Amino acid sequence: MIPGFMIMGYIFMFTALFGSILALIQRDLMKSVILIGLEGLAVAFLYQTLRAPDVGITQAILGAALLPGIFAITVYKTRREEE
Amino acid sequence: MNYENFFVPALLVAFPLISAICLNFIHGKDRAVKGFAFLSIIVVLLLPWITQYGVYWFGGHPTVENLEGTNIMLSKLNLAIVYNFGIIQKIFIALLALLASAAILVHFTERVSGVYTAMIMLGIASASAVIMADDVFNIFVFLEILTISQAALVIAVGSVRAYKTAIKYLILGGVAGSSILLGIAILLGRYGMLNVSDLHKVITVESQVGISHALIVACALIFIGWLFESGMVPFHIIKSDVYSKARPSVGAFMQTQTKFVLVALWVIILRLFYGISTFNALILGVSILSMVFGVIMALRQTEFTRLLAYVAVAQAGLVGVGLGIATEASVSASVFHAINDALAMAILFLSASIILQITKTMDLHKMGGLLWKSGLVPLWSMLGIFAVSCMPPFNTYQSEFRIISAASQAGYPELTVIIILTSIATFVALIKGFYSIYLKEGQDYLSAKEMDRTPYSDRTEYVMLLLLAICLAIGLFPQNILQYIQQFVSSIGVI
Amino acid sequence: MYEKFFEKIKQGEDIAGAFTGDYQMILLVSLGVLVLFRFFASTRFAMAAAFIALLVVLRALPLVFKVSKEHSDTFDSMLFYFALTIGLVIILLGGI
Amino acid sequence: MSLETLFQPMCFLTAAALVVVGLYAVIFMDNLLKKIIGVTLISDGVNLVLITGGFNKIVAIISPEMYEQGVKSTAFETLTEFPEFAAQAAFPLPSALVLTSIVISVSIFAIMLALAIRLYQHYNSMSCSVIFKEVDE
Repeated sequence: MIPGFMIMGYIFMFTALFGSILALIQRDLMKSVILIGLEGLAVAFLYQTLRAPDVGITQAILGAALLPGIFAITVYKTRREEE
Repeated sequence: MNYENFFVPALLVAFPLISAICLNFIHGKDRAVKGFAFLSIIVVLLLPWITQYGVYWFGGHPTVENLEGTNIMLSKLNLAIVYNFGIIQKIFIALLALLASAAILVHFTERVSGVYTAMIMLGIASASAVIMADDVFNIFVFLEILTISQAALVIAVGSVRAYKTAIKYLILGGVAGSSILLGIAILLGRYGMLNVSDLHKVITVESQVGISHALIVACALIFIGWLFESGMVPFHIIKSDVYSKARPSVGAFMQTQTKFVLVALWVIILRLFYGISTFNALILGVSILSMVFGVIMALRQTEFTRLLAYVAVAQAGLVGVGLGIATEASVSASVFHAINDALAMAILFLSASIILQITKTMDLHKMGGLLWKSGLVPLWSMLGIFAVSCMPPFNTYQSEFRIISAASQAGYPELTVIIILTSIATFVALIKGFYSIYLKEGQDYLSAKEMDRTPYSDRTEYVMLLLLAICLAIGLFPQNILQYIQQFVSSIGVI
Repeated sequence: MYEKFFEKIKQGEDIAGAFTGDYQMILLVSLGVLVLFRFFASTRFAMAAAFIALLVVLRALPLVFKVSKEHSDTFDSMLFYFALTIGLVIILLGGI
Repeated sequence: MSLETLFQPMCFLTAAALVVVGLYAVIFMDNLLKKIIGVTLISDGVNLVLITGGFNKIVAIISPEMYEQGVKSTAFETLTEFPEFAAQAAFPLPSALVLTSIVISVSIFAIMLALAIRLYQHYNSMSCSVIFKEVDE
């Protein structure tokens, strides 16, 4: 019987990978910033399933909230569409 | 309080970090910044000389003995971060502090920027941590901080070209830093430890059976990080760009950092990966390429700081040649050359700083005729050119002569030809720059009569004189430093 | 070859530096081939190979302008050489 | 091979894929923001490699059987629940390393993005082919 946290882990891996690929193929930069936040969050939960909860919390704050925030400010200050 | 054990090596890293944080906070209050900067310069200059030699264990955890009933391979295991502080480290850190204080003092005039001084302090702290640390992850952390501080010093210039250089440097630095971290992750996953001495013992035991593929991949990844930090061949363009876009006095400081980090990081990767057969040949090839390309590009430049930057890159390549030959004589000669050449290049960068103050430009086509306008500076910079291109009474002659003789003894007679031609080409490039700045005639600003009133900083000239005196002293009595370097090289134990 | 240099003189470029750089390139290529073949093959073969390399280089003169064209500050070329190096280093060290 | 034993290799594969995608973005994407996103992906992937290496005692400082013996030796007799805990616990060193490296990388990205805004204000474009075009000023 496969433990539940491993199923969650597979889902998070899938989310991280496809979030990153989708973020790179977006033309709209705001969408790609949101997808980067999704990827950071998925990696944070993946840290949690890999028995490193402290790193998970830090990654959730820095990688999933602060970093997309700075990216969003950058997109807001520059242009939104990729030329 | 126990004063005997107060000046530990960790203070050499901790003090500049603390002072950088304080300077950041008091940015804007000019007099406070000035006083604090002056104080921290004095302390930073003094600290290497009063720190005790020896090994420093963070947290007071020295080593643990073999645990009963477990299968730990080592008889002794370091538990925390370890710093080594010997005579070579003392020389390196003292020179770094000297050039950093020169970089601060040259711009110590009306308004002193707190953040700018803080970044130079950060540079001292990170470079001295890389020089002393015996722990792979600590080195990664401080290499990243070094990248940030160098980029910040480039940003401080404030032009769009500087921003472009800085963002290129940061992106490449981020990728190269990640490459180092991936190499560390592979080492950690395979051996479960981070201390270089412990890893050295384990890898020595393991390599009697055979070199594993994981070790080779880790070597390749950390080697790429070494290439970036030392400005070897694919990164010589961005490294010279960074030197030339920063202020010339900061350029003098940054090339010193690069040369010392090159040597320190090389010692660590050699201790880890000496078993791989093509490792030394790879370092030798990369160094020859960066030496030759650096000097060729120096010949083609029309901007004086860029010319000096490419010469600095080429001299770093010369240091790498000695390290790649990897005999005891060649390695000690090239560690000696790293020290000498950092001093000699600093003279030229500081003269560029004076020229920038006078003419406000660095383009060689727009300069000329400064010979009788700038006091005795042409004489000092001519002596500096002699020092960089390895002329006899100076210190670089001693070290380059030793590199050449070590190369021919080690069975690379072809290398000697390339090294000699490189130093000739360096001389040609620098004389070309000297001619364009001081001797060429017919520029508009000479007739405008503004030149007579343009002041330049006396302090820079004094620092140049001090550096020249050190160069001459080392050149006349090379054995005084070389004996310590030979002890250091034989203490590495794998050459 | 003389004409190529003459064109560059007309464009106002510095020629003394270019000559020195060219000698450097010739020496680098021929001596580099010499060292490589001396270590991986016999000495006699190495001398022949170095001679051939010298001839090839002399036909392709002037090399300096090509080299300095590759050393541009554009980000693309930097990243290209970076990617090239990652591959080459792993191959040369004998992994994979 | 069940999904359970494949979990750790799959994590390694995800990390490798993140690094490869990031490298692709850094080398081939034209937009400056996408290049920076590529650097974040690379650093995420490398951190994931470190954490995954610490999971499940793949870190081989001690062989597992000898570890069990050591844990069951007389030194740990009083700690009754300790062997069970030690058999499940992750290696703690990578967590400490990753914390540091996350903080450093976020600070680097903040500087990069600030520079990107400045460059956009000057060139009015985020495209690398416009910004890094070689022009003699």
